[in-house]
Amino acid sequence: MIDVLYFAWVRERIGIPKEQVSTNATTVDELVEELKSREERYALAFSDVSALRVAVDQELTEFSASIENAREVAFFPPMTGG
Amino acid sequence: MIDVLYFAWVRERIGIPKEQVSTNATTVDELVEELKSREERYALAFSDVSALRVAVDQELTEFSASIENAREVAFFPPMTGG
Amino acid sequence: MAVRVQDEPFDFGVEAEAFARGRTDAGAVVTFTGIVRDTDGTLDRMVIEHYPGMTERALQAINDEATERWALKDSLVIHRHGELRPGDMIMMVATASAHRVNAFEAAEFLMDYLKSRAPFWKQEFTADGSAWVASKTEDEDALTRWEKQK
Amino acid sequence: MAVRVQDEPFDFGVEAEAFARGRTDAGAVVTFTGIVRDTDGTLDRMVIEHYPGMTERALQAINDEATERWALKDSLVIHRHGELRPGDMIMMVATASAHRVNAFEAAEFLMDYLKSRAPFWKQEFTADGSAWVASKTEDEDALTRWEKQK
Repeated sequence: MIDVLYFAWVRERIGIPKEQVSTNATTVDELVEELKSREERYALAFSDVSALRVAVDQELTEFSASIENAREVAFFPPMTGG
Repeated sequence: MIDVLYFAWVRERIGIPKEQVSTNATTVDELVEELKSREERYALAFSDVSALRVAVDQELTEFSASIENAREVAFFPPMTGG
Repeated sequence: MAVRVQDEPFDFGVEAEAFARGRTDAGAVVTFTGIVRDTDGTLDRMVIEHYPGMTERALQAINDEATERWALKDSLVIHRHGELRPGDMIMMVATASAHRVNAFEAAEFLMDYLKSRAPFWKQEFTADGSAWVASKTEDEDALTRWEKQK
Repeated sequence: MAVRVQDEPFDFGVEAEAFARGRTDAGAVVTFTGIVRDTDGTLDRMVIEHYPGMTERALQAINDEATERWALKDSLVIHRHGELRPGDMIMMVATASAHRVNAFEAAEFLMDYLKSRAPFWKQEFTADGSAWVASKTEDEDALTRWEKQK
Protein backbone atom coordinates (compact mmCIF):
# COMPACT_ATOMS: atom_id res chain seq x y z
CA MET A 1 0.00 0.00 0.00
CA ILE A 2 1.19 3.43 -0.92
CA ASP A 3 -0.19 6.90 -0.14
CA VAL A 4 -0.95 8.88 -3.27
CA LEU A 5 -1.44 12.64 -2.91
CA TYR A 6 -2.84 15.18 -5.35
CA PHE A 7 -2.44 18.96 -5.23
CA ALA A 8 -3.92 22.03 -6.95
CA TRP A 9 -5.83 21.27 -10.18
CA VAL A 10 -4.73 17.63 -10.14
CA ARG A 11 -6.54 17.31 -6.81
CA GLU A 12 -9.58 19.06 -8.27
CA ARG A 13 -9.74 16.80 -11.34
CA ILE A 14 -9.36 13.60 -9.37
CA GLY A 15 -11.70 14.90 -6.67
CA ILE A 16 -9.74 13.81 -3.60
CA PRO A 17 -6.54 15.07 -1.93
CA LYS A 18 -5.22 11.66 -0.91
CA GLU A 19 -5.86 7.95 -1.20
CA GLN A 20 -4.24 4.65 -0.37
CA VAL A 21 -3.41 2.58 -3.40
CA SER A 22 -2.61 -1.10 -3.57
CA THR A 23 -0.26 -1.53 -6.50
CA ASN A 24 2.43 -3.72 -8.04
CA ALA A 25 3.87 -0.80 -9.99
CA THR A 26 7.63 -0.40 -9.55
CA THR A 27 7.94 3.08 -11.11
CA VAL A 28 5.93 6.29 -11.13
CA ASP A 29 5.17 5.74 -14.84
CA GLU A 30 3.68 2.32 -14.11
CA LEU A 31 1.61 3.77 -11.25
CA VAL A 32 0.27 6.48 -13.58
CA GLU A 33 -0.75 3.83 -16.15
CA GLU A 34 -2.59 1.87 -13.47
CA LEU A 35 -4.43 4.95 -12.24
CA LYS A 36 -5.36 6.07 -15.78
CA SER A 37 -6.93 2.69 -16.50
CA ARG A 38 -9.16 3.00 -13.44
CA GLU A 39 -11.52 5.84 -14.26
CA GLU A 40 -12.04 8.72 -16.66
CA ARG A 41 -11.12 11.37 -14.04
CA TYR A 42 -7.65 9.82 -13.64
CA ALA A 43 -7.21 9.51 -17.41
CA LEU A 44 -8.08 13.20 -17.66
CA ALA A 45 -5.78 14.32 -14.84
CA PHE A 46 -2.85 12.34 -16.26
CA SER A 47 -3.53 12.96 -19.95
CA ASP A 48 -0.39 15.09 -20.29
CA VAL A 49 2.22 14.14 -17.71
CA SER A 50 4.65 16.67 -19.18
CA ALA A 51 2.42 19.29 -17.49
CA LEU A 52 2.84 17.51 -14.14
CA ARG A 53 5.47 17.11 -11.46
CA VAL A 54 5.94 14.17 -9.12
CA ALA A 55 7.49 13.75 -5.68
CA VAL A 56 8.36 10.37 -4.15
CA ASP A 57 8.63 10.47 -0.38
CA GLN A 58 8.58 14.28 -0.55
CA GLU A 59 11.50 14.59 -2.97
CA LEU A 60 10.94 15.91 -6.48
CA THR A 61 11.85 13.27 -9.02
CA GLU A 62 11.25 11.95 -12.55
CA PHE A 63 8.33 9.83 -13.74
CA SER A 64 10.82 7.06 -14.45
CA ALA A 65 11.77 6.92 -10.75
CA SER A 66 11.33 3.78 -8.69
CA ILE A 67 8.54 3.60 -6.14
CA GLU A 68 9.65 0.34 -4.60
CA ASN A 69 9.79 0.88 -0.82
CA ALA A 70 8.19 4.32 -1.25
CA ARG A 71 5.59 5.37 1.30
CA GLU A 72 4.21 8.39 -0.50
CA VAL A 73 3.84 9.59 -4.08
CA ALA A 74 2.48 13.05 -4.87
CA PHE A 75 1.28 14.50 -8.19
CA PHE A 76 0.88 18.21 -8.85
CA PRO A 77 1.29 20.94 -11.47
CA PRO A 78 4.49 23.03 -11.65
CA MET A 79 4.91 25.08 -8.49
CA THR A 80 3.96 28.73 -8.35
CA GLY A 81 5.19 29.93 -4.97
CA GLY A 82 7.20 33.01 -4.16
CA MET B 1 36.82 83.91 -7.90
CA ILE B 2 36.00 80.28 -7.56
CA ASP B 3 35.16 78.16 -4.49
CA VAL B 4 37.55 75.22 -4.13
CA LEU B 5 36.50 72.40 -1.78
CA TYR B 6 38.52 69.51 -0.37
CA PHE B 7 37.18 66.30 1.18
CA ALA B 8 38.50 63.34 3.17
CA TRP B 9 42.30 62.95 3.10
CA VAL B 10 42.66 65.70 0.49
CA ARG B 11 41.09 68.06 3.04
CA GLU B 12 43.44 66.75 5.73
CA ARG B 13 46.57 67.21 3.61
CA ILE B 14 45.67 70.71 2.51
CA GLY B 15 44.46 71.57 5.99
CA ILE B 16 41.23 73.40 5.08
CA PRO B 17 37.83 72.25 3.79
CA LYS B 18 37.22 75.21 1.48
CA GLU B 19 38.81 78.34 0.10
CA GLN B 20 38.17 81.03 -2.45
CA VAL B 21 40.71 81.08 -5.26
CA SER B 22 41.38 83.84 -7.72
CA THR B 23 42.58 82.15 -10.89
CA ASN B 24 42.93 82.51 -14.64
CA ALA B 25 42.90 78.73 -15.12
CA THR B 26 40.40 77.57 -17.72
CA THR B 27 40.53 73.83 -16.92
CA VAL B 28 40.76 71.71 -13.78
CA ASP B 29 44.25 70.62 -14.83
CA GLU B 30 45.42 74.22 -15.01
CA LEU B 31 43.90 74.95 -11.61
CA VAL B 32 45.72 71.97 -10.13
CA GLU B 33 49.03 73.21 -11.55
CA GLU B 34 48.44 76.64 -10.03
CA LEU B 35 47.62 75.17 -6.63
CA LYS B 36 50.63 72.82 -6.69
CA SER B 37 52.97 75.74 -7.34
CA ARG B 38 51.68 77.56 -4.25
CA GLU B 39 52.85 75.44 -1.35
CA GLU B 40 54.24 72.04 -0.45
CA ARG B 41 50.94 70.83 1.07
CA TYR B 42 49.17 71.35 -2.27
CA ALA B 43 51.99 69.68 -4.18
CA LEU B 44 51.66 66.71 -1.81
CA ALA B 45 47.87 66.50 -2.03
CA PHE B 46 47.93 66.65 -5.84
CA SER B 47 51.08 64.58 -6.39
CA ASP B 48 49.06 61.75 -7.99
CA VAL B 49 45.86 63.05 -9.54
CA SER B 50 45.01 59.56 -10.81
CA ALA B 51 44.16 58.81 -7.15
CA LEU B 52 41.77 61.78 -7.07
CA ARG B 53 38.34 62.66 -8.34
CA VAL B 54 37.02 66.08 -9.25
CA ALA B 55 33.57 67.65 -9.38
CA VAL B 56 32.78 70.95 -11.10
CA ASP B 57 29.61 72.61 -9.85
CA GLN B 58 28.74 69.36 -8.05
CA GLU B 59 28.98 67.13 -11.11
CA LEU B 60 31.72 64.49 -11.37
CA THR B 61 33.96 65.24 -14.31
CA GLU B 62 37.46 64.82 -15.80
CA PHE B 63 40.55 66.84 -14.96
CA SER B 64 40.52 68.11 -18.54
CA ALA B 65 37.10 69.73 -17.97
CA SER B 66 36.57 73.45 -18.35
CA ILE B 67 36.10 75.60 -15.25
CA GLU B 68 35.15 78.73 -17.11
CA ASN B 69 31.93 80.04 -15.56
CA ALA B 70 32.22 77.42 -12.79
CA ARG B 71 31.28 78.49 -9.28
CA GLU B 72 32.67 75.52 -7.39
CA VAL B 73 35.39 72.91 -7.89
CA ALA B 74 35.84 70.01 -5.43
CA PHE B 75 38.71 67.55 -5.05
CA PHE B 76 38.45 64.26 -3.19
CA PRO B 77 39.56 60.62 -3.18
CA PRO B 78 37.40 57.90 -4.78
CA MET B 79 34.11 57.60 -2.93
CA THR B 80 33.51 54.87 -0.37
CA GLY B 81 29.83 55.15 0.51
CA GLY B 82 27.27 52.40 0.69
CA MET C 1 19.22 29.92 8.92
CA ALA C 2 15.53 29.75 9.70
CA VAL C 3 12.66 28.52 7.52
CA ARG C 4 9.02 29.17 8.44
CA VAL C 5 5.87 28.03 6.66
CA GLN C 6 2.75 29.52 8.16
CA ASP C 7 -0.89 30.40 7.69
CA GLU C 8 -0.66 33.59 9.78
CA PRO C 9 0.51 36.95 8.45
CA PHE C 10 4.07 38.01 9.33
CA ASP C 11 5.27 41.52 10.06
CA PHE C 12 7.83 42.32 7.37
CA GLY C 13 9.21 45.37 9.20
CA VAL C 14 9.69 43.51 12.46
CA GLU C 15 11.26 40.51 10.73
CA ALA C 16 13.59 42.65 8.59
CA GLU C 17 14.68 44.77 11.55
CA ALA C 18 15.26 41.75 13.81
CA PHE C 19 17.25 40.05 11.04
CA ALA C 20 19.53 43.05 10.44
CA ARG C 21 19.79 44.53 13.92
CA GLY C 22 23.16 44.84 15.60
CA ARG C 23 25.09 42.64 13.19
CA THR C 24 28.79 43.37 13.31
CA ASP C 25 29.75 40.29 11.30
CA ALA C 26 27.80 41.02 8.12
CA GLY C 27 27.95 44.37 6.37
CA ALA C 28 25.27 43.52 3.82
CA VAL C 29 21.65 42.49 4.33
CA VAL C 30 19.26 41.91 1.42
CA THR C 31 15.55 41.22 1.73
CA PHE C 32 12.96 40.26 -0.85
CA THR C 33 9.22 40.42 -0.23
CA GLY C 34 6.48 39.08 -2.46
CA ILE C 35 3.15 40.89 -2.31
CA VAL C 36 -0.27 39.89 -3.67
CA ARG C 37 -0.77 42.03 -6.77
CA ASP C 38 -4.04 43.21 -8.17
CA THR C 39 -3.00 44.88 -11.40
CA ASP C 40 -6.46 45.44 -12.85
CA GLY C 41 -8.47 45.74 -9.64
CA THR C 42 -10.46 42.52 -10.09
CA LEU C 43 -8.76 40.20 -7.60
CA ASP C 44 -10.83 39.32 -4.55
CA ARG C 45 -8.37 36.93 -2.90
CA MET C 46 -5.56 34.46 -3.45
CA VAL C 47 -5.42 31.03 -1.86
CA ILE C 48 -2.07 29.29 -1.58
CA GLU C 49 -2.05 25.52 -1.30
CA HIS C 50 1.06 23.69 -0.14
CA TYR C 51 2.35 20.21 0.63
CA PRO C 52 2.86 20.01 4.41
CA GLY C 53 6.08 18.21 5.24
CA MET C 54 7.61 18.47 1.80
CA THR C 55 7.37 22.28 1.85
CA GLU C 56 9.57 22.62 4.92
CA ARG C 57 12.04 20.05 3.60
CA ALA C 58 12.31 21.74 0.21
CA LEU C 59 12.80 25.21 1.70
CA GLN C 60 15.36 23.92 4.17
CA ALA C 61 17.32 22.21 1.39
CA ILE C 62 17.31 25.38 -0.75
CA ASN C 63 18.33 27.46 2.24
CA ASP C 64 21.14 25.06 3.16
CA GLU C 65 22.51 25.21 -0.36
CA ALA C 66 22.43 29.03 -0.42
CA THR C 67 24.19 29.20 2.94
CA GLU C 68 26.94 26.92 1.72
CA ARG C 69 27.46 28.43 -1.72
CA TRP C 70 27.58 32.07 -0.57
CA ALA C 71 29.07 31.63 2.91
CA LEU C 72 26.11 33.47 4.43
CA LYS C 73 26.24 34.66 8.01
CA ASP C 74 22.49 34.18 8.25
CA SER C 75 19.37 33.66 6.17
CA LEU C 76 15.61 33.59 6.63
CA VAL C 77 12.73 32.26 4.54
CA ILE C 78 9.08 32.85 5.50
CA HIS C 79 6.25 31.68 3.24
CA ARG C 80 2.53 31.89 3.91
CA HIS C 81 -0.19 29.56 2.74
CA GLY C 82 -3.97 29.85 2.95
CA GLU C 83 -6.02 32.90 2.09
CA LEU C 84 -4.46 36.26 1.20
CA ARG C 85 -5.84 39.59 -0.01
CA PRO C 86 -4.35 42.13 -2.46
CA GLY C 87 -1.48 43.95 -0.76
CA ASP C 88 -0.83 41.09 1.69
CA MET C 89 2.71 39.80 1.93
CA ILE C 90 3.07 36.28 0.60
CA MET C 91 6.63 35.56 1.59
CA MET C 92 10.04 37.02 2.33
CA VAL C 93 13.65 35.99 2.20
CA ALA C 94 16.57 37.71 3.92
CA THR C 95 20.30 37.12 3.56
CA ALA C 96 23.26 38.48 5.53
CA SER C 97 26.80 38.40 4.23
CA ALA C 98 30.08 40.25 4.58
CA HIS C 99 29.77 41.51 1.00
CA ARG C 100 26.84 42.86 -0.97
CA VAL C 101 27.36 40.72 -4.07
CA ASN C 102 26.98 37.54 -2.01
CA ALA C 103 23.92 38.83 -0.18
CA PHE C 104 22.23 39.80 -3.47
CA GLU C 105 23.11 36.60 -5.31
CA ALA C 106 22.02 34.35 -2.44
CA ALA C 107 18.68 36.15 -2.18
CA GLU C 108 18.10 35.80 -5.93
CA PHE C 109 19.06 32.12 -5.76
CA LEU C 110 16.63 31.54 -2.88
CA MET C 111 13.84 33.24 -4.83
CA ASP C 112 14.53 31.39 -8.08
CA TYR C 113 14.56 27.98 -6.40
CA LEU C 114 11.67 28.73 -4.12
CA LYS C 115 9.54 29.74 -7.14
CA SER C 116 10.05 26.48 -9.03
CA ARG C 117 11.07 23.92 -6.43
CA ALA C 118 9.01 24.56 -3.29
CA PRO C 119 5.54 22.96 -3.39
CA PHE C 120 3.22 25.97 -3.35
CA TRP C 121 0.35 26.59 -5.76
CA LYS C 122 -1.51 29.86 -6.09
CA GLN C 123 -5.18 30.12 -6.95
CA GLU C 124 -6.74 33.49 -7.74
CA PHE C 125 -10.39 34.32 -7.03
CA THR C 126 -12.20 37.11 -8.86
CA ALA C 127 -15.89 37.92 -9.29
CA ASP C 128 -15.75 35.70 -12.40
CA GLY C 129 -14.51 32.59 -10.59
CA SER C 130 -11.15 31.06 -9.77
CA ALA C 131 -8.03 30.11 -11.71
CA TRP C 132 -4.75 28.41 -10.84
CA VAL C 133 -1.78 30.66 -11.52
CA ALA C 134 0.22 29.20 -14.42
CA SER C 135 3.92 28.60 -13.97
CA LYS C 136 6.20 30.69 -16.17
CA THR C 137 8.82 29.28 -18.49
CA GLU C 138 11.09 32.14 -17.43
CA ASP C 139 10.92 30.93 -13.82
CA GLU C 140 12.14 27.48 -14.80
CA ASP C 141 14.76 29.04 -17.07
CA ALA C 142 16.04 31.21 -14.21
CA LEU C 143 17.44 28.08 -12.55
CA THR C 144 19.94 27.43 -15.33
CA ARG C 145 21.85 30.53 -14.24
CA TRP C 146 22.79 28.81 -10.99
CA GLU C 147 23.60 25.45 -12.56
CA LYS C 148 26.15 26.95 -14.93
CA GLN C 149 27.83 28.84 -12.16
CA LYS C 150 28.39 25.84 -9.96
CA MET D 1 11.24 57.93 -5.43
CA ALA D 2 12.67 59.47 -2.28
CA VAL D 3 16.29 60.25 -1.40
CA ARG D 4 17.33 61.15 2.13
CA VAL D 5 20.77 62.13 3.43
CA GLN D 6 20.85 62.46 7.18
CA ASP D 7 22.95 62.52 10.30
CA GLU D 8 20.29 60.79 12.43
CA PRO D 9 19.77 57.02 12.61
CA PHE D 10 16.88 55.58 10.62
CA ASP D 11 14.68 52.66 11.63
CA PHE D 12 15.21 50.00 8.97
CA GLY D 13 12.18 47.94 10.00
CA VAL D 14 9.84 50.91 9.97
CA GLU D 15 11.19 52.17 6.64
CA ALA D 16 11.04 48.72 5.01
CA GLU D 17 7.51 48.06 6.27
CA ALA D 18 6.24 51.50 5.21
CA PHE D 19 7.83 51.04 1.79
CA ALA D 20 6.24 47.63 1.17
CA ARG D 21 2.92 47.99 2.98
CA GLY D 22 -0.31 47.60 1.09
CA ARG D 23 1.15 47.77 -2.40
CA THR D 24 -1.14 46.18 -4.95
CA ASP D 25 0.79 47.52 -7.95
CA ALA D 26 4.16 45.94 -7.24
CA GLY D 27 4.56 42.26 -6.41
CA ALA D 28 8.26 42.49 -5.64
CA VAL D 29 10.10 44.59 -3.06
CA VAL D 30 13.87 44.35 -2.55
CA THR D 31 15.83 46.09 0.19
CA PHE D 32 19.54 46.39 0.83
CA THR D 33 21.02 47.58 4.10
CA GLY D 34 24.65 48.37 4.80
CA ILE D 35 25.82 47.86 8.37
CA VAL D 36 29.03 49.00 10.09
CA ARG D 37 31.16 45.87 10.33
CA ASP D 38 33.71 45.11 12.99
CA THR D 39 35.28 41.91 11.75
CA ASP D 40 38.14 41.68 14.23
CA GLY D 41 36.59 43.54 17.16
CA THR D 42 38.92 46.56 17.02
CA LEU D 43 36.65 49.22 15.50
CA ASP D 44 35.59 51.98 17.85
CA ARG D 45 33.62 54.09 15.39
CA MET D 46 33.21 55.10 11.76
CA VAL D 47 32.81 58.68 10.60
CA ILE D 48 31.24 59.33 7.22
CA GLU D 49 32.06 62.61 5.50
CA HIS D 50 29.95 63.80 2.59
CA TYR D 51 29.59 66.73 0.19
CA PRO D 52 26.37 68.55 1.11
CA GLY D 53 24.44 69.54 -1.97
CA MET D 54 26.29 67.26 -4.37
CA THR D 55 25.34 64.19 -2.33
CA GLU D 56 21.62 64.74 -2.75
CA ARG D 57 22.03 65.59 -6.44
CA ALA D 58 24.12 62.49 -7.12
CA LEU D 59 21.72 60.17 -5.28
CA GLN D 60 18.73 61.70 -7.01
CA ALA D 61 20.36 61.27 -10.43
CA ILE D 62 21.20 57.60 -9.70
CA ASN D 63 17.69 57.02 -8.38
CA ASP D 64 16.11 58.68 -11.43
CA GLU D 65 18.13 56.50 -13.77
CA ALA D 66 17.17 53.30 -11.91
CA THR D 67 13.50 54.28 -11.97
CA GLU D 68 13.61 54.85 -15.70
CA ARG D 69 15.64 51.80 -16.67
CA TRP D 70 13.66 49.28 -14.61
CA ALA D 71 10.22 50.89 -14.70
CA LEU D 72 10.12 50.91 -10.89
CA LYS D 73 6.87 51.60 -9.08
CA ASP D 74 8.83 53.15 -6.24
CA SER D 75 12.31 53.46 -4.79
CA LEU D 76 14.00 54.78 -1.68
CA VAL D 77 17.58 55.69 -0.81
CA ILE D 78 18.62 56.67 2.73
CA HIS D 79 22.28 57.34 3.56
CA ARG D 80 23.69 58.51 6.87
CA HIS D 81 26.74 60.66 7.49
CA GLY D 82 28.53 61.55 10.71
CA GLU D 83 29.49 59.16 13.47
CA LEU D 84 28.42 55.50 13.50
CA ARG D 85 29.20 52.52 15.72
CA PRO D 86 29.66 48.84 14.86
CA GLY D 87 26.25 47.33 14.09
CA ASP D 88 24.74 50.71 13.11
CA MET D 89 23.00 50.93 9.78
CA ILE D 90 24.84 53.13 7.30
CA MET D 91 22.31 53.21 4.51
CA MET D 92 19.49 51.40 2.79
CA VAL D 93 17.91 51.21 -0.62
CA ALA D 94 14.50 49.79 -1.47
CA THR D 95 12.93 49.07 -4.86
CA ALA D 96 9.38 48.06 -5.81
CA SER D 97 8.52 46.53 -9.16
CA ALA D 98 5.96 44.25 -10.74
CA HIS D 99 8.63 41.58 -11.22
CA ARG D 100 11.41 40.32 -9.00
CA VAL D 101 14.17 40.46 -11.60
CA ASN D 102 13.63 44.20 -12.05
CA ALA D 103 13.47 44.85 -8.33
CA PHE D 104 16.73 42.94 -7.75
CA GLU D 105 18.61 44.49 -10.66
CA ALA D 106 17.53 48.02 -9.81
CA ALA D 107 18.63 47.57 -6.17
CA GLU D 108 22.03 46.24 -7.30
CA PHE D 109 22.38 49.11 -9.76
CA LEU D 110 21.57 51.65 -7.03
CA MET D 111 24.15 50.07 -4.73
CA ASP D 112 26.87 49.87 -7.38
CA TYR D 113 26.46 53.50 -8.41
CA LEU D 114 26.00 54.77 -4.89
CA LYS D 115 29.28 53.08 -3.86
CA SER D 116 31.39 54.74 -6.53
CA ARG D 117 29.48 57.84 -7.60
CA ALA D 118 27.91 59.36 -4.49
CA PRO D 119 30.30 61.63 -2.54
CA PHE D 120 30.71 59.78 0.76
CA TRP D 121 34.01 58.91 2.44
CA LYS D 122 34.37 56.54 5.36
CA GLN D 123 36.98 56.94 8.07
CA GLU D 124 37.53 54.19 10.64
CA PHE D 125 38.72 54.85 14.17
CA THR D 126 40.39 52.15 16.25
CA ALA D 127 42.51 52.30 19.40
CA ASP D 128 45.51 52.63 17.05
CA GLY D 129 44.24 55.72 15.26
CA SER D 130 42.20 56.48 12.18
CA ALA D 131 42.29 55.46 8.53
CA TRP D 132 40.29 56.40 5.44
CA VAL D 133 38.62 53.36 3.92
CA ALA D 134 40.22 52.63 0.54
CA SER D 135 38.02 52.30 -2.52
CA LYS D 136 37.97 48.89 -4.15
CA THR D 137 38.79 48.22 -7.78
CA GLU D 138 35.94 45.73 -7.79
CA ASP D 139 33.48 48.49 -6.90
CA GLU D 140 34.57 50.56 -9.89
CA ASP D 141 34.51 47.43 -12.07
CA ALA D 142 30.96 46.66 -10.96
CA LEU D 143 29.74 49.66 -12.95
CA THR D 144 30.78 48.18 -16.29
CA ARG D 145 28.01 45.58 -15.92
CA TRP D 146 25.40 48.31 -16.28
CA GLU D 147 27.15 50.13 -19.11
CA LYS D 148 27.25 47.04 -21.29
CA GLN D 149 23.60 46.30 -20.65
CA LYS D 150 22.35 49.67 -21.72
